[in-house]
Amino acid sequence: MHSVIVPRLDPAMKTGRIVEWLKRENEAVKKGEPVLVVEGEKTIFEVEAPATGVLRKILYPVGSEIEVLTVVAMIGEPGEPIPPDLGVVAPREEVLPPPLRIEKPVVEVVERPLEGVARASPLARKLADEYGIDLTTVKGTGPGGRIVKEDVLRAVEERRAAVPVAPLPEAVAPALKPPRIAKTIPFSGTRKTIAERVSYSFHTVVPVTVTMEVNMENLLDYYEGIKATMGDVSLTALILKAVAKALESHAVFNSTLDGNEIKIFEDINIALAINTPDGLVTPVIRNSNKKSVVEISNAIRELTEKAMQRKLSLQELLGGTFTVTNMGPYDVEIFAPIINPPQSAILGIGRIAKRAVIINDQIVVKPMATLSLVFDHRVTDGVPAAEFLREVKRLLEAPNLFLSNV
Amino acid sequence: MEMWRLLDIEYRDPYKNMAVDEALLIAVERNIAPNTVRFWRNLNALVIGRSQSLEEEVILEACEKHGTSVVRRFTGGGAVYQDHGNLNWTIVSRRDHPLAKVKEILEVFKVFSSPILEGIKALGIRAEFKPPNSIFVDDKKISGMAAYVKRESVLCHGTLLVKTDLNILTSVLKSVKTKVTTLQRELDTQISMAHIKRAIITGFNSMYDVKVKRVKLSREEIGIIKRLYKNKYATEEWNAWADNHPSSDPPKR
Amino acid sequence: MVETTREITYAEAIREALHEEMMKDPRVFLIGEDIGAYGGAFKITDGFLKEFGPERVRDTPISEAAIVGAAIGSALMGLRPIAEIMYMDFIPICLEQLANQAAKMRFMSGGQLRVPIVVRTQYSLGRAHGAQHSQFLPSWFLQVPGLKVVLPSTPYDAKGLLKTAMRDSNPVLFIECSLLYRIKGPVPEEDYAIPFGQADVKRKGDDVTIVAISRMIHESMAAANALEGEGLSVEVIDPRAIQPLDTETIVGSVKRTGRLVIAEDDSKTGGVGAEIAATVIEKAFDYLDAPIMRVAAPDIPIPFSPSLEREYMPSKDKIIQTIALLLGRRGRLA
Amino acid sequence: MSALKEIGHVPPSDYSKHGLAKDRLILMIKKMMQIRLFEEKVEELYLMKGLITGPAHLYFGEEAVAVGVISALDPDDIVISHHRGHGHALAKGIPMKQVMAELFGKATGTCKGLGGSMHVAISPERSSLFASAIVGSGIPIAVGVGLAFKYSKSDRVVAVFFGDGAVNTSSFHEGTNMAAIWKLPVILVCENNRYAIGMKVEKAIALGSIVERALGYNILGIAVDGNDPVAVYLATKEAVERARKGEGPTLIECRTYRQKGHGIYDKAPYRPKEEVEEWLRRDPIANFRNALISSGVASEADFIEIENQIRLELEESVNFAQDSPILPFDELQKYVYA
Repeated sequence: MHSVIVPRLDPAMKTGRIVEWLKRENEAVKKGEPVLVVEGEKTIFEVEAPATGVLRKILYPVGSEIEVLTVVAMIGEPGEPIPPDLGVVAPREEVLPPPLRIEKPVVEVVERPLEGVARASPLARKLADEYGIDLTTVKGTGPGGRIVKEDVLRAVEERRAAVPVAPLPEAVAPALKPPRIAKTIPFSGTRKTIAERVSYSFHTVVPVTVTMEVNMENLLDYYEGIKATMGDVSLTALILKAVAKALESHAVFNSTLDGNEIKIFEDINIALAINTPDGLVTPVIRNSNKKSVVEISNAIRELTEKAMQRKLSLQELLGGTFTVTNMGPYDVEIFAPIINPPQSAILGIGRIAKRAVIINDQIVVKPMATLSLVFDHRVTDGVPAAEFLREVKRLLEAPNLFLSNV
Repeated sequence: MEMWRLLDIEYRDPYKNMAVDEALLIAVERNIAPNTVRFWRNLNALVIGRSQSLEEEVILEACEKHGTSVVRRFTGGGAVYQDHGNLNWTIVSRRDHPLAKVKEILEVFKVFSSPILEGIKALGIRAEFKPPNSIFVDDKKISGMAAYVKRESVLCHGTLLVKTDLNILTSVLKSVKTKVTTLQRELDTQISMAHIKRAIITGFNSMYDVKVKRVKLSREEIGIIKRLYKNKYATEEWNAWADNHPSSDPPKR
Repeated sequence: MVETTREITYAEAIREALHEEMMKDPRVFLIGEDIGAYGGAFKITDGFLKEFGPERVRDTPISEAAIVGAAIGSALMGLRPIAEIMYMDFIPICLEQLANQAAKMRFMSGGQLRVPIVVRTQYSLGRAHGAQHSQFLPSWFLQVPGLKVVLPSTPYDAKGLLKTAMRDSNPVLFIECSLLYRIKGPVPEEDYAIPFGQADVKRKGDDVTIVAISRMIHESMAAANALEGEGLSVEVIDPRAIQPLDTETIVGSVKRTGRLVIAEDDSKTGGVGAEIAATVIEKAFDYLDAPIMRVAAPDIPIPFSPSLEREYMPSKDKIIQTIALLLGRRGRLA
Repeated sequence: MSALKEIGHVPPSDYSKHGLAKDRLILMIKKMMQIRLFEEKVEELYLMKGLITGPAHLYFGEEAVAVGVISALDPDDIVISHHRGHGHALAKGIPMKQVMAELFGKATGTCKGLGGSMHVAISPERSSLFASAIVGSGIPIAVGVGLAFKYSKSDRVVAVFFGDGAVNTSSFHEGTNMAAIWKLPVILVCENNRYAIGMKVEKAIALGSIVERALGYNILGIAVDGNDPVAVYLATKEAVERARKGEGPTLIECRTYRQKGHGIYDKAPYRPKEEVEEWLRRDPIANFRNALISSGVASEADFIEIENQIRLELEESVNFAQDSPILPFDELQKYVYA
């Protein structure tokens, strides 16, 4: 067995850095053939094999600083045992394998088999992507059955409309009347151009999400308080009340886009998303802003029961002007719910959890929740949305502001 | 009188320029090329040492801004900025040549830079070799060099600041360790590259008693250059390997 | 767009543009075959000789190469020549001067030279002129950077674009369509110019975009009107110049409609439409709701027989069929 | 007026008779030597140093034509050159540095490195208007220049250079005819160097000589010893006078010889050795130098002095060209349109 050592090429040289192994372990080497490259004082030089044989062992990986005259590798016969008394041995992986050479990517055209994969226009694919629609489930009505824009949008609407409905009793049919319109804003001028700009096709909702953190401490205190005095009211009811109040001063979120007009509803009918075995339903609590927390709370309880028993009437399902969905019970923090057409916005409430927050430079732990408002960008913009959320936040953080009369 | 080859070959592509240098060393090592002197320039490049880390040495944003390409050379040492105002010189010799028979390897710098030093002096500048591997004018560096020693041959290449844009130089390098100057500055007159080359070549005659003759690259050499360029110098992973895989082999040629 | 009700023909619009600039700018002169004594093959310059004299209305022998060459030379010396090549079919005879000389002079002189010439020519497709007097060859010049290529489709555009051409400092190939010479349209009395590289949306629409070149604008408008009855709203865009080409307007429109049809009088293979289609795919792929379709002439020389020629020509009906195909509504459209 | 005439070698004794003063003659030989040494340097840079690439058509042996013609023009008279244009450029006074830098493709060249050898003579500020690399195409353009002069009642003239190959192009026929019918101040200078690449002139034209083409356009044709700068000068002078008087174009056939190949790499094996030797004996520069010495205008010493000056200028031009920058690629777009 012969050892390969790093020679001293000049008196000044104390150490050398291994920059490259020219041979791999068990690769044959000839006497005098360069085995490794070492960077010394200012110079780089190759260290030659002292004998012919195979490189049995590499003792130091690339990058190691080696004192001159140190043994860095062993050369011997194939399979010749390596003396155990060798110093620190770098694990093989550190030496091998060599870095992969980066090659120019070869462009290869892959013929997409038509069966299984839907034939769709580029636009349809893009939309399906955005709405999370599985194109294989969509029926194409374009030439040769190609899936086009309309097909995807139809699929989106169908998914929204899928709610279980109890048969409509003849009697209530006439009583069923749509929410009254307070005023209508012509959907034109800048409003319309904004709409056209922000939407690929201004016949579809352009959902935009804004979120805001709320400190629920005061609300929870208040909640405990009224529970003690008037029994079981739901926290959701409190939140719903706050939202209804906020909607009074931010009416544009209580609206619908109808052709070339944005209709602002006078009634504030908040729909509450309730999860049932058959999926999500959104029964409506009419005039939520005019109802007391207790009334709202009772309404919620009643609607929830009906929903679970599939007893909701069409009347209870229609006429919503704004939707609130509370995913807190499912431990969801932040989420972007889908707007419930023809409404223009939906508010998602996340789980109330203790989080470290900074209040006047102090890190304190508070029960926090995140509000997510998803609104139709064709109808309004981010700033009004933020203002609306801030109002909801203000009310929730100071419940006495809106809960004076319970 | 002994004849060496003079190569006055430079490419716009700095990676190709570097490939040529290593190819010369390989060719001389294989004894298929004579001892060679080469002059060349890079348009706008930052040349870093064999095992230097881009992160540590280079301000990449500045490089982007100035369109500076970063090239890893196969010899050691520090990073140098090069534009058309910097003349690179390369000397490759068999080790059995009397000039290359040095007791200590570091002497190659002194020996191989002596013609350059002579040339600079001939232009009327008081310059001196400063161990281990620089030429200085007073306290300012004007030329730095690095070397690669093979079994049969040795290569020494260096820079010579003629009229380099020192602003870019300082902006792309994280640290400029020594004060630098340029021939332009010292002479304070316009000076053509051709003129400087002539001066250095005269230096060869006087110092080595060697004549240089313009000879083209051989077909084998061009083959080596192409291979090195494609497989090594033009590859992302060679130029960035010290950052990518600090403790693994650099790519093989 | 137009603040007058005065209506004149396409030919009169061109004549007016030439006349007004010649009155205004003494450097402007006309050079070409039969533009003087004969009054122009299409009578556009009728009477100019009497009014401006032989120096400014220069009748030439049949020497297309020398006509364009002479125009170039005089332009280099600061004049502003308007050269007329009677039929676009004759352009190949002076192609050397146009493509090798005029278009490249500025570049290969390192910006020392400018070549302010206008080469007016026209194509006579649809007039039973046969294979050598009917060709429309605009796409050739998409491969000649340094040249500007303009093709007006209305009297208003013809006058406004020709004014710009005559004031431009670069060689401009101004391609007229002889079938359009007689069509009338509103043209303001006062001086105006239409900048190059600004497409004109001739008709707004939401469902399909048609980009039409020269004569095909009129076929496309007719098709759009017919389709309106079918409840389809079609947008019609006239690029007006193909070099420089206003891709922004075209791409913007396709992004709204998701569908593009290109209508052109030249042969389909390698035609102007091919270039426009490629550009749209590059810039608006994700907005395409259907393949891009071209309504163009077939890849055969132009037949003489009038009825064969009519079949050869792209038309309103072919556009309608194509759009029907595009929407998978074969047969259900007019 | 359709006519043909011939101007042969002019004996030195007649120089003064033709009003050729010493300094003008010195200037002429200087220009000729400048062109010769320049072309020698270019050849070296191409073949030995490989520093320049791309086609280069050298002017060896034709120096008397460029210099003879241009010294008969006023500085503001226009010259139109072609692909073999180094000589025209230098004769018209474009600085050697710029010409050399253009061959190197540098931003400091006449065309910023966008033209190259075949367009190096483009420098409008020195009335060297254009150089076409398409044989014959300069002629119609010259017609346009003449037309512009007539149009603006200017008495300037334009001289367009072209080779014996060009007289068979449509550009020549269309252009010459147009210049003739409109009597434009155009001087058609045919540099008959006997070869269109490899095509011998006798094989390329049906007439006995190129000058006879003049008859067909009813213009004056002058055949002249193209290796004698004074002969060429006299012919051009006459053509210029006619042009300024509004008598229209003149076709001057300068009978000269391309001492080297068509392009720099062409060894021209297709030419009979005797022919080459014969013409080398008639080398325009050697002969003109002797003429000037014999007529006591200049001495050997003067020529050595002149040559040294030129060699210095050459050295500087090469250094200048080598050190000059190349135009950044992303700037090219701005040279496409005005």
